Amino acid sequence: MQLNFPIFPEQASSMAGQVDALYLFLVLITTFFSLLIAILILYFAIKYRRTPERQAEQIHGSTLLEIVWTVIPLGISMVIFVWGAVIYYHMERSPSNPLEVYGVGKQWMWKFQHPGGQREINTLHVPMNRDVKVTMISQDVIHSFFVPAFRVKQDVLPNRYVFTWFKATQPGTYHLFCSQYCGTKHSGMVGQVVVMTPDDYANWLASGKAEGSLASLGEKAFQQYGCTTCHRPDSGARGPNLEGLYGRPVRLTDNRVVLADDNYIRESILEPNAKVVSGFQSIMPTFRGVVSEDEIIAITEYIKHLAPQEANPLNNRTSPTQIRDSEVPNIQDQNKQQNQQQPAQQTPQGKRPVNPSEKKP
Amino acid sequence: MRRFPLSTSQTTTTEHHPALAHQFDSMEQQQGASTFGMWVFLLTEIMMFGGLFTAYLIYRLKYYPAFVAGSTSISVSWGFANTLVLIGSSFTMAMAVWAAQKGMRKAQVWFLLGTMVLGAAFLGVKAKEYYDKYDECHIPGHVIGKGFNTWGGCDAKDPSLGNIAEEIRKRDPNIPEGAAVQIAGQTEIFFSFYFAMTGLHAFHMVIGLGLLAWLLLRARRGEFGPSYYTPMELGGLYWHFVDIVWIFLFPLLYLISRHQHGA
Amino acid sequence: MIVKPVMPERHFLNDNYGIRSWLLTKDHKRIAILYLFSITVFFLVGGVFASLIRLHLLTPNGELFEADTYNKLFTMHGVNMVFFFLIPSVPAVLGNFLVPIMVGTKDLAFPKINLLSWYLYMAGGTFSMAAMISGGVDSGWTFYAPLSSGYLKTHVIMLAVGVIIAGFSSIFTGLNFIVTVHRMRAPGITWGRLPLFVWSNYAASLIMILGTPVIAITLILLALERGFHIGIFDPKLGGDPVLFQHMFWFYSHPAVYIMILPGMGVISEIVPCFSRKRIFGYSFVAFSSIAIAVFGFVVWAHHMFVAGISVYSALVFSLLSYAVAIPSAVKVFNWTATMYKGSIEMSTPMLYAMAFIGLFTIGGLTGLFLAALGLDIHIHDTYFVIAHFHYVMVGGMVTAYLGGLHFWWPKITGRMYPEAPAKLAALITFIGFNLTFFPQFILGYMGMPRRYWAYPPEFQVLNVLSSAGASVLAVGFLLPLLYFAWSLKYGEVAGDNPWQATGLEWETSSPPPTHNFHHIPIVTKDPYAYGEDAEVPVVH
Amino acid sequence: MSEHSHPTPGLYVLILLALVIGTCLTWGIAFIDLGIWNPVVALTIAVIKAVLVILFFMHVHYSDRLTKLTISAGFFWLMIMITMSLSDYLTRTFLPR
Repeated sequence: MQLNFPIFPEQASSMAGQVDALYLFLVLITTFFSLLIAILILYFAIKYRRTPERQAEQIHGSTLLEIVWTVIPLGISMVIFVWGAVIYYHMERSPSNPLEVYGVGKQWMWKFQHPGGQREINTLHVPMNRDVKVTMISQDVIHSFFVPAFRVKQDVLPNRYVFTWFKATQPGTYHLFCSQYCGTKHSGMVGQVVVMTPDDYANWLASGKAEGSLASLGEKAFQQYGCTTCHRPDSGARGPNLEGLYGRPVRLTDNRVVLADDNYIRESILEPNAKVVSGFQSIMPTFRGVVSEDEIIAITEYIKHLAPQEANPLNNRTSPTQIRDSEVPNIQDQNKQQNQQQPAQQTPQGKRPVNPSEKKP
Repeated sequence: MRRFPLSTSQTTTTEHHPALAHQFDSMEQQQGASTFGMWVFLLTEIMMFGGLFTAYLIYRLKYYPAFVAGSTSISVSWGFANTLVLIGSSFTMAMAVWAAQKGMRKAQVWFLLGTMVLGAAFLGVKAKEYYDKYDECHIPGHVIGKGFNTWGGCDAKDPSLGNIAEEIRKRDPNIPEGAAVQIAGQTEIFFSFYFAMTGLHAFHMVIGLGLLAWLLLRARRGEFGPSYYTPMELGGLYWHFVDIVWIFLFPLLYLISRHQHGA
Repeated sequence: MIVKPVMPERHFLNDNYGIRSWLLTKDHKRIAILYLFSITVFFLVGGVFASLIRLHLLTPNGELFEADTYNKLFTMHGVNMVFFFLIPSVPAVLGNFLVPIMVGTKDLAFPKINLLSWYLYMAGGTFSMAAMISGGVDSGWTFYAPLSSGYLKTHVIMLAVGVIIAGFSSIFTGLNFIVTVHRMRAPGITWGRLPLFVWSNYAASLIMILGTPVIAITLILLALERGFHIGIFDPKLGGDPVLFQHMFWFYSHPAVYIMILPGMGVISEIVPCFSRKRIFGYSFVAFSSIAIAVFGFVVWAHHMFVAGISVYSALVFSLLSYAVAIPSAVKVFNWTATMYKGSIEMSTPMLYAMAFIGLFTIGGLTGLFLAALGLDIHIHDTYFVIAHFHYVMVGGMVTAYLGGLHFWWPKITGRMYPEAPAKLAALITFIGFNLTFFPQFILGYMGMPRRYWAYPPEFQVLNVLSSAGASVLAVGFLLPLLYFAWSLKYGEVAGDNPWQATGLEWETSSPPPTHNFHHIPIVTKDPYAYGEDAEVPVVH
Repeated sequence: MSEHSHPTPGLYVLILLALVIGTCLTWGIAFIDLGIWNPVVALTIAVIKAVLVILFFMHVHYSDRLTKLTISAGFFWLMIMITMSLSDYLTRTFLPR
């Protein structure tokens, strides 16, 4: 047992100081009011202790006092609210040009993918003094990404991407916890975040064995699943052109406008008919159970890298492409296997460039 | 030390009705408390169904096309008929309470019987509808029946047996098969709510029938009259509440965007 | 009053004998005693789980239990304490006993339903015990989907059924209180003369009837999803796990006010009595209970700030969360002001009340940390949360329950508890409690997540401190058990009004007769008419 | 306490008629395309029907304020649950960026 135990967590991110300032302010408020009440109670208990001659003085109440001790706490709590909200808003805003890292949580480990293609398990290497945005999703239950030294936490949900960001300020190794109870080995779902100086980080990146950048992995998957068959830049394509798509508003068939972010792209892969781009038919089959979360991340990264090549905004295409019925993939037969765990094969016969055995996630 | 009593005492003399419980001072207090108690209980019922309605609303927003497809696959005629049956039973129930207030023993019995018959008819129709869903393999999950299939039917090849994907394509041939299958797969969540909501409602109906049977026995013995009809009143409140739930369930479950697809 | 008090010849305890007279009783006082026994059992069971948890956490590497066992321990500790102890404790024991007497009636409005609610409670308890014995459940008391609906292999459904049934018990208790307060008040008891204990139980009852059905339906849906694999909350089946959290906390946040409000009511009775003074700002204390009950329903998502809810929604819920802090603060200030210029006697109930005010202040103020968005991100799901709610639940609620039990023990049993050991127990509880839970605030801010079976070694010192405190606390909780049992036989006969308190319950004999009063009382004064013959100055 | 005046069978028949007409209207209108107004109309009719049942079949029209307050509280709390839950779901896509 170590006897010099710490009572305050390390401050290792740009956010830590702000959160700690609010914390210390609240500690001050709490101490003040707790002591005030405690001292008053004890003082009254002693000063007005019962003696044979002591008569209590009956006081009904005082509206003025009631107003005072309603308004003062209200004022203080509004200060706390605004302060907390400002920090929160800052936390929830995506930084402008972050280093993007992807995380997948599963029972009971963290998997991280870097844009350069490096993969890590339960360890995350990041450079210091750079905004790092971690976009995460879970494969099974709800987890939570928690780095106390950075004062960041975000529940990692199984159905959509969430993100958190931080700017580490101190090189070192910090705890990474799963803070949302996720089953038997919840407390084993821990790891570390290694913050490195930019030079060390560059060395680490170079030394890492990567099969290629994340985007190139995504491109591979993109072709492997036959996405290119429809998602082409030419005007006769049956699917929307994906170049320059990321981060832009998209008009849907029902005239809603949505932002093409990670969640939109993921949803369009898994539930293509939920949000169909205006001017297109809903012909794309679902890839649920076919692509893994890791692959979706890679494909998304690839789509992010598709720069716009011509000034042809895909969200206001005027003439809908006509589709002949024969072109529509017939997927019913392949769809018969019910088991949700097993990847169903749903792509048109002969159109997919790979055979099923190759597409191991 | 002196004591300062808060109260002086009073002796009450009230003539005792045989149905007056010991904790009440008068029949009027007893009826007021019982009726109010029933209302407070119905308050909890509102919140209980309310939880389901909230969840329903959120999924309806999320999976609207699937909710349309699922809704279209259930028989609006049966739902409509059942609504009328239930409204009718509410009417006979109200009449039974009225008859009890007036002390008309025979009328009470007949109106109660009518209510029970209509209630049973409602449950019969409900059972038929459930059986149809079972037949068409529309029971969500994999435990009851043959399991829910992604195309929303029993046999992918046979469009006649509740194949929702096929139905979607039949109504709107512009929808490609892939999309239709996907929507059909999502109707599972619609059916989850369909069964949860109508199931909870039907459960309340069964309890209601039990209550009515008990009231019927007491009414036959002539227990209710102008001075005491509280149980009848409470049974009525409960029955009407169950009716009101159905009044909302009917449009929410049976009539989602019917105009797109016709009857 | 030099005459030694004697036990009344006939009272509700000796009116009838035999097991049937207890198990089929419709007397609210006897039902209260049935609850007292069963709740004590659940408290002890929950306490054993707590002790095992603290024992396990002495070492960082999880040496005592398997991770699996540990998860079951904290789940069963939570479920036992929340659903089978905290929620029913004050309302079902003290409330059941006192509400009808305080409003001057013979019984609750629906005695049979009251008995039914005890049977439902026992049935729910049986289910949860059965789940426990047949291997335990490791879902956490929060049952978060999709973990509990699709991944765990334990008897989640059985436990959920237990909780649902216990929920109906609580609904019926609340229903009974509300109807009784509205329709059964004795002549002269206007709303302005209602004791604050009744006000706070009334407010808690509102939450019981409006919130509990929602947890029932939520857990039913969860059980359906688990049992039939239909998709409601599991994203694999098309559901939304965040919706489960919304529906769960819609009840479970207001539920903490079900737990604390009746405790506040107890304090509002004890403080005036032992200060010999009317309560300061009666109407503010009364209405703050209602305000807490109402505002309590619109703050639930502050449990979900990191769960992936919308930023705007989080802002709204954070703002509203402060609205619920204000009435709590008002209560604390009013209790403190009640002591001002009183004639204070430091009897055991008063010691507990003072401990409550202090600990609840800390517990309440640390709630502000958790409602502050930016800060909650860091401390959510850490030991800070654990410490916060144990300050409110144990430091507040259990303390109030024990205080109330001491205060009304002479009324319930007709005999006094021994004062010296009682004071000692109060002191031990206070010290043990703070030693157990204060270190957890620091642990939480350090970043130790809750529900961890093993933890990094630098957290060990604080954990050992906490475990040491837990053993002291256990002694503090066991002592009352011994001397209360002792007092049943050997305690001094209390007499009708041992504390010279005002309030209707002190005007009937101790223990009260089966029908509470020999005549229906007509009330002419307000419930805190201490020193009524003296001049009553009003401070403005 | 509430039976100073009570509805008569005649009134009950009228209510029954109104309810039947409401049901038929709901059914008929469901097949006419009103755009987003379809569910609005259907639910409005449902609310009117429910109010009729509550006021007359359940005698609330003749009851005291407490009963009316109780029912209003029920629907108010239901609205709290629905609107506050939706406050999350409907604003999730407006992320600050």
